[in-house]
Amino acid sequence: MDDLKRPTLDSDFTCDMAFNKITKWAQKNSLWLLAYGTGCGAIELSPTMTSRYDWSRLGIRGSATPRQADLLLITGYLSTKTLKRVIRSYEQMQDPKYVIGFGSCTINGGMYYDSYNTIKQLDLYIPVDVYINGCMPRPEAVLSGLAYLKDKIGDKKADGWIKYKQNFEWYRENQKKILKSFNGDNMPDKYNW
Amino acid sequence: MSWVETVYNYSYFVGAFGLIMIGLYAVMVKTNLIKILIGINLIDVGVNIFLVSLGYIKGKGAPIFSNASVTPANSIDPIPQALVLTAIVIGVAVTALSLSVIIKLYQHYKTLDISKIREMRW
Amino acid sequence: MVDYAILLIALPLFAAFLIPLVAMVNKNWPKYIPILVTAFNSVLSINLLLYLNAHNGTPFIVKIGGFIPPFGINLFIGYLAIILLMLISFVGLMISLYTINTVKDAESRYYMLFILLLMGVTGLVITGDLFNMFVFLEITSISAYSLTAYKRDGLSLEASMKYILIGSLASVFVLIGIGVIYYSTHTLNIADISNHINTVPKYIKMFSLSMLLIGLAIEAELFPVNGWVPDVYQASPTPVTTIFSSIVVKATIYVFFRVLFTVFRADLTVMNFVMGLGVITLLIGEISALKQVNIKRMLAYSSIGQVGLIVIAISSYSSMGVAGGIYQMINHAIFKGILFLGTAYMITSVSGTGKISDLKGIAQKMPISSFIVSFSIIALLGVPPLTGFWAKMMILSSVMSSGHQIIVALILFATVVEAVYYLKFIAVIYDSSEITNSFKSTIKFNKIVPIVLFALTIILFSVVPQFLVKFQDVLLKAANELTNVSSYISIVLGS
Amino acid sequence: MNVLRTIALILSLGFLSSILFYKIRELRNLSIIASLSVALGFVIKFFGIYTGIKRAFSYKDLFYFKFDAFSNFFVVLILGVGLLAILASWNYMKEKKGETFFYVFFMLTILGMVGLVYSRDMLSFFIGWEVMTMGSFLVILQSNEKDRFKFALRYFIISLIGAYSLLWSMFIIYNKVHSFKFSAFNSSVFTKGELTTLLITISIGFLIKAAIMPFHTWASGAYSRSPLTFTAFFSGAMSKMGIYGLFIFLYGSIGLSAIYKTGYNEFFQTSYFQYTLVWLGVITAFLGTLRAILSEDIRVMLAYSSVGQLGYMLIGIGLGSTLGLTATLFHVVTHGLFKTSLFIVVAAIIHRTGKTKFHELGGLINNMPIAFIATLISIITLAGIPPLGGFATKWLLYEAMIEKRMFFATAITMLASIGAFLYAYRLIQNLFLGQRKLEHDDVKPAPLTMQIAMLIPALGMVFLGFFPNLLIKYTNLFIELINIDFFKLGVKVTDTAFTNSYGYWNAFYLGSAVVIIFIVSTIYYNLQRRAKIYKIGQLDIYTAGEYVTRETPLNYSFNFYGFIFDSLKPAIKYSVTNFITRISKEFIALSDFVRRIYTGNGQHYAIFTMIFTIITLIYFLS
Amino acid sequence: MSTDSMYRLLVTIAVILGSIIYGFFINSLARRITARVQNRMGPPLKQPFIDVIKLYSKRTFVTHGIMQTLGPILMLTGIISTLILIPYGKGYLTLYSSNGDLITILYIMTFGQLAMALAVGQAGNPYGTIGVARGLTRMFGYELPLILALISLIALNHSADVNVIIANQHGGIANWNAFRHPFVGITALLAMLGMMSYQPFDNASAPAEVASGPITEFGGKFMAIMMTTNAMFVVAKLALLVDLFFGGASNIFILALKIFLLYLYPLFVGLVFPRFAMEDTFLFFWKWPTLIGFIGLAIAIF
Repeated sequence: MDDLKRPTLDSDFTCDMAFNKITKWAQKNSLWLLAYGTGCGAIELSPTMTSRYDWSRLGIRGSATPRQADLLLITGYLSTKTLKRVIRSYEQMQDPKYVIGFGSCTINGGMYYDSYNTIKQLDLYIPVDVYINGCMPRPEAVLSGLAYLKDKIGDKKADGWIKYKQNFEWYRENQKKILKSFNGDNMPDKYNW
Repeated sequence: MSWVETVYNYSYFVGAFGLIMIGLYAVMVKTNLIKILIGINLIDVGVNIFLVSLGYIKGKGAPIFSNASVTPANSIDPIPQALVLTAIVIGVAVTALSLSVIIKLYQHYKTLDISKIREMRW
Repeated sequence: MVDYAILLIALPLFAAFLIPLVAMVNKNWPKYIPILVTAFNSVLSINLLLYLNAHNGTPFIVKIGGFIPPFGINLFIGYLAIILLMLISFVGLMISLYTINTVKDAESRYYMLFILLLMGVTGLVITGDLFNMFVFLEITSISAYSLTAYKRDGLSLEASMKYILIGSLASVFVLIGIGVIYYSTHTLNIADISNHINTVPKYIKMFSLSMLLIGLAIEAELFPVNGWVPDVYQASPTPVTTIFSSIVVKATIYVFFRVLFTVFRADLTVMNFVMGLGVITLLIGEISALKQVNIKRMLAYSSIGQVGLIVIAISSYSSMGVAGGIYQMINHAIFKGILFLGTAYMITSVSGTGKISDLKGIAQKMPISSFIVSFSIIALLGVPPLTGFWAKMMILSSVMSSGHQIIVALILFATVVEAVYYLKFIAVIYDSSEITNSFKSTIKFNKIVPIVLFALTIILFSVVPQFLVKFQDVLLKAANELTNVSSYISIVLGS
Repeated sequence: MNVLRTIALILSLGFLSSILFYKIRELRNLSIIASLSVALGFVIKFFGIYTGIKRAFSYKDLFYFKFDAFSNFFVVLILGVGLLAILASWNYMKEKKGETFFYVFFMLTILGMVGLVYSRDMLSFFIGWEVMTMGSFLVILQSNEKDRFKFALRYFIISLIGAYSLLWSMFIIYNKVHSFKFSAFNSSVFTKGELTTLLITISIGFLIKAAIMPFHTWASGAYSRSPLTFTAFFSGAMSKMGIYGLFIFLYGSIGLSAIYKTGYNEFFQTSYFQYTLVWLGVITAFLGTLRAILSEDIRVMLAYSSVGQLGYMLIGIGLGSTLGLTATLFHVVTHGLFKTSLFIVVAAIIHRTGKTKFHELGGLINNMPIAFIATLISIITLAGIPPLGGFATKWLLYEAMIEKRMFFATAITMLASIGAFLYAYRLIQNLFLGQRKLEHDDVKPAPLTMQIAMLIPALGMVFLGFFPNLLIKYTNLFIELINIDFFKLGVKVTDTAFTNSYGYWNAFYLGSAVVIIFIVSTIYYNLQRRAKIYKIGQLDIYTAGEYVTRETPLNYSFNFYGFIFDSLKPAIKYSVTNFITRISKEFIALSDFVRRIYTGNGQHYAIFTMIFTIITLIYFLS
Repeated sequence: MSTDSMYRLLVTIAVILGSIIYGFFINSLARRITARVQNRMGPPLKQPFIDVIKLYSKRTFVTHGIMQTLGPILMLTGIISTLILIPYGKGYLTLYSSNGDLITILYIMTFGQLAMALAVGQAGNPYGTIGVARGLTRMFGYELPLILALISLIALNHSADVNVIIANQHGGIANWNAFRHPFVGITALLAMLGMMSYQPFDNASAPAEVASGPITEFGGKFMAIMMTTNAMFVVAKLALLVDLFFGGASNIFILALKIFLLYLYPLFVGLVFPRFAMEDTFLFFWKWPTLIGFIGLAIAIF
């Protein structure tokens, strides 16, 4: 845990201010989230997108494929089996990408702290930008989490994707520890591409 | 009365065609090969009689010129008789040949029934 | 004068009866006598051709025994007779070459009958006397009966029996016909008969015509009466079948039309009847050949079809049509020669039972003969540059000009049917899967040489256009001889 | 020097060299290519020039040959496509069994066709026709496909029927006019009934060769079972002989006037005969395209697409107006180009991979880039998309049909051309794009000669797309020889703009506009500099998080347009081919019945003779 | 370059940019309307612009090969060349429509679609290919009624030139083509449903079935180009339909209004109908619309 390097401002990130301001504004207001309900919290997403809470007001829209998505929601506990799919989808997403973890299960395993097949601490395997607590947060909580993420993007703090790229070996090693048959399921060692 | 007269005049022709008809009946109906062969011979004989009777003129003798009394005027036409000679020879040859074939057929097919001997058909 | 023409008949006769003596001296000498005889005949006929050209193409007659024509037997030799003579002797030479070691235990009797058959056919072609024609017909038939039965196995005996049964009926009809004609015109010389034929009362003339027509139709393999043809062709040894289909049929068709045109001065009603017969023979022959399994039987049916075509051509009664018919006769003789000899050679080498399926993929082992066989098939179908096409063009244009458009359509339809089963045959030969039964490749030169020579004649006829055009007016002269009755009479009775 | 004689000499030299040098492959191929290209150069040099050279050649007033723009148009097509096909088959046939025969029979077919096209009398026309059919039949026979005999036989029999219906019509003419010369024909001598039978038999003969709908059953078998480089020639040039024949017999020697004079009552001044031709063409175009969309084997699909394209040409001829004929000629050239290049591409693929089905191939774009480019240009022309030449034919054809007020036919033809776009896309998608199979990784690109043979037509198509008016110059040369005086040329061609009463279209302008816009959009595309472009592997695709390997089947290519098949299933089962197979079965049964007459019993034969005697006696004595 | 052609070029560029903006505007309006129908607020009007800028600002772009990069560019080319052939009003607004008649427009539309299809093919994603196959089958379906409608228009106006067709519709609403020839109008409207690839017939890019269909593999910059071209294509198609059936427009604003009103029609149909299965889509277009089309054509001819 200790040799985790602080995310330094990678060269991609520095760009001339004027243009940066507009892209920041655009990235903030149009978040396309990968329609991939990993855990029990996915049920909360439907009320947030339908008429009462309607996240499309905030410019958020679901997207079918990781290629078009910016945001990956880990809703609730994450079993090791789903971790394989999550890693693949996360690595297939294009670069300024963010991850939100729902509920306590992503923080410390939650009520499944001692179960053999769930991930105790999500942060070891993929970088998480925002945590939303609540054993499955209500739509209001989800919206507030999303708003918080938008502010983080606004002032350039949501840099999980840079941390992942710079400490890639570390993450990969953790993943290999938990996923015994890594190459057995022919998961590529290097970054997905 | 006239047709009786014609029959009398051409009695030989009627006889010859009668023989031919009988021969044809045998060939058409009988299934036994030997009987068919006999039918063919009957037809041959009928034709030969018809040929000979062609040259016959009523009341004239055979054209043998050795004795003086015979002149070409009062003798019948000898040429059909010459034709009949060859026809008879041919008839004999064909009958002999077909008999030998029939014997061989019998040895091979063990039957003389013509409707049984049809290995090659369609 | 050209009295040596009688040698054409005399020498084969003499050689035929010499063979038993020669056999006593040395057992395997008789094999070479047919070759000598046919070679002599072809030289003689070429000589006659030169003589004829020297006399600018007018036919001549040969008086036998010095009797002036209406009384004695005379031979009538013109372009048509010479074409048929050369055909007989050339194809006869090829077949006798082929038979040297085909019929294994061939006693001398086989060669004697072989020469008798050839002599009978030669006589048929050149005789000018009606009864003499009957005698030659009988000689051919009797030697044909015995040659068919030569193999002495079940099939050949059965075929020979059927042939004898129908053949004797045929001779009966011919004999009655000749008798009635003699009774009404008191003469047997063809030219003399046709001179007096108008005096004969209509019923008797018609009766004798129908009698002769039926008798000769049996010999000329026209439809209702050619039941014996497929069996005889299938069962008799191959050289004999080739003689039947290439030579004997041509001579009998010639006799059939000589009797109709010259003796009875046939008018249009007779010709239409004969054309109808020809069309039916063509259709039945081609259609029933479609489903045959045995090669020789298939070729037999195809020969019946071709006979039908020749009969249609000649009975179209225009000079182009008759010339086309004669040209088709020559073509058909050559093509059937190749086909029969070629396929027999293949079957013997595969020692198969004569089924088409036995020859599957034979082209890989016997490329030359299978190439020549397929070349002759393509020529037979009438693919343009080759001879079959020109003959068919002549026939079709004459039949069309005589107004029978439907018959032209039927002929074309029959050719398509012919193309179907012949190309299926080629497909079997060139099948790429390897041969099923055992194959011993015995290159026998005496088998390949005749086929190659036949193939060369096809190429000769098709590729050399000058030769074709000069050849065309020879054909037209021959056609004229057949149809022009008055010139026939003037030549025979005039001198 | 007589132009015709020299061309005949050159070509027969080529033919002889294909026989004599059969042992040395290079020498033989080079000599054939040399003879074809020299002959082609000759024809192009004297294309329109009529002065100063002896052009006619006749032999024994039986065969007449003439050298003029009318036949040169098609000879250039034949020799050009033939040259490309032989160039492509240099490698394609290299180690195949029966290679020597292939070249001999190929040259035989070319000789037959050139003779056929230059002939001015029916006899030599028919001889050329038969030699062509026989040559192509032998080529199919010697290819080493599995079941080639069945299809070669079906092809030969049906084209034989066509040839004989031609022969029959020739005799009808010969009977009345007593000469085989084309020019000797005048339609006044014939009765109305005869003229109708004449028209029917002639059009049957040529429609069979052009594989139009009711007679197309041989097309898919013959095209797919013969060696593919020969099929390029087969469908590129040989099927046009049917169209050429219709030109000569309907508009050349017999002349359009004949159809008019027969007093057919017209419907909007087009006679019923022309209506049947047009509607035959439309149905063939539509059903041919439909069959192409639903077929699974590449060669069969291309075969049915040729059948469809020939339908378009027939429509042009059926219209009879000058614009219609120009459209047909234009389509003859464009179809010759793109079909040759497509067949050579498919030949290259089969040569390299050995597979002929769509679902066995995929992702060959990296292995065969040039083949991909050639296919791309060909399918754009096939579908008639504007920047390239294909659109010119479509536009001319529709204008011609609208000008003749055949609106229903135009609608269905347009639908057929959209269908062409469907199977064109499937061709390029299933062969070049999508996932590449494991065993195709080391597939080498197409051999050099084949690549050249693909690219030349591709360049031709692009050139035609921008400057179609050059080809119009040659088609006008062609049409003025047919001297249809009462139909003015429908379309006014000013440099590259086509305008007529109904519409207009400017080829060069549109092409240049597309190019400019292309440049602009590339600039727009490169606006954003800072992103890093990753070129990722084939397997890195969205598969809902699953890890896939090379073995997992990821190509959607089997039953590509399954939807159309399911929805049209009730209508599809009535196809002409099983109708024809049923007829042939009945015929075989008939032959089985007929041969039963020979019962094998001697007595029956004797009874037959007796019946025959009775019949003859009744006939003669009555 | 004479001044006249310079003006025409400037106007063309203006129209192209205008069509992008107006396309996005209509798109966002549509999303708001669908939202309001579903009793929710819906995204802000400027959402499409935000999306495009965000897509453009992506850091990494993933491509499977030359064809995938070339595809969007060619698609842009195809759409723009369709755009310039359609008249948007009088004078310079007719852009370059003097160089291609109705048949040319009909055929050049497929150029863009072919380019996109090739790019999807190169991407190698089975979902993409299935989407393209469905799109092409649907196109094969709706082309028949569309062609029948266009051909009957050509028959009625004796010319395939769009400007001439517009000219023939001057005067009141009564002699707009949609109302003067009702059958032709109905066929065109039914065929339009297929063209717009909206709800009842959006089975090409059905989100649940084939994971957004053809554009599955397209992210970042390619997605941006896809959206702009989509917007332009919607405007172009609607403009063409307005010109042909609803009397064209003298000035640009009336055209914009007519386009928007016409755009509402498939939108509302989309909101009401669920998605058709593929076979039903294909047969739907070949049953009733074709029948009415044939009747319209028959009336047009006789």
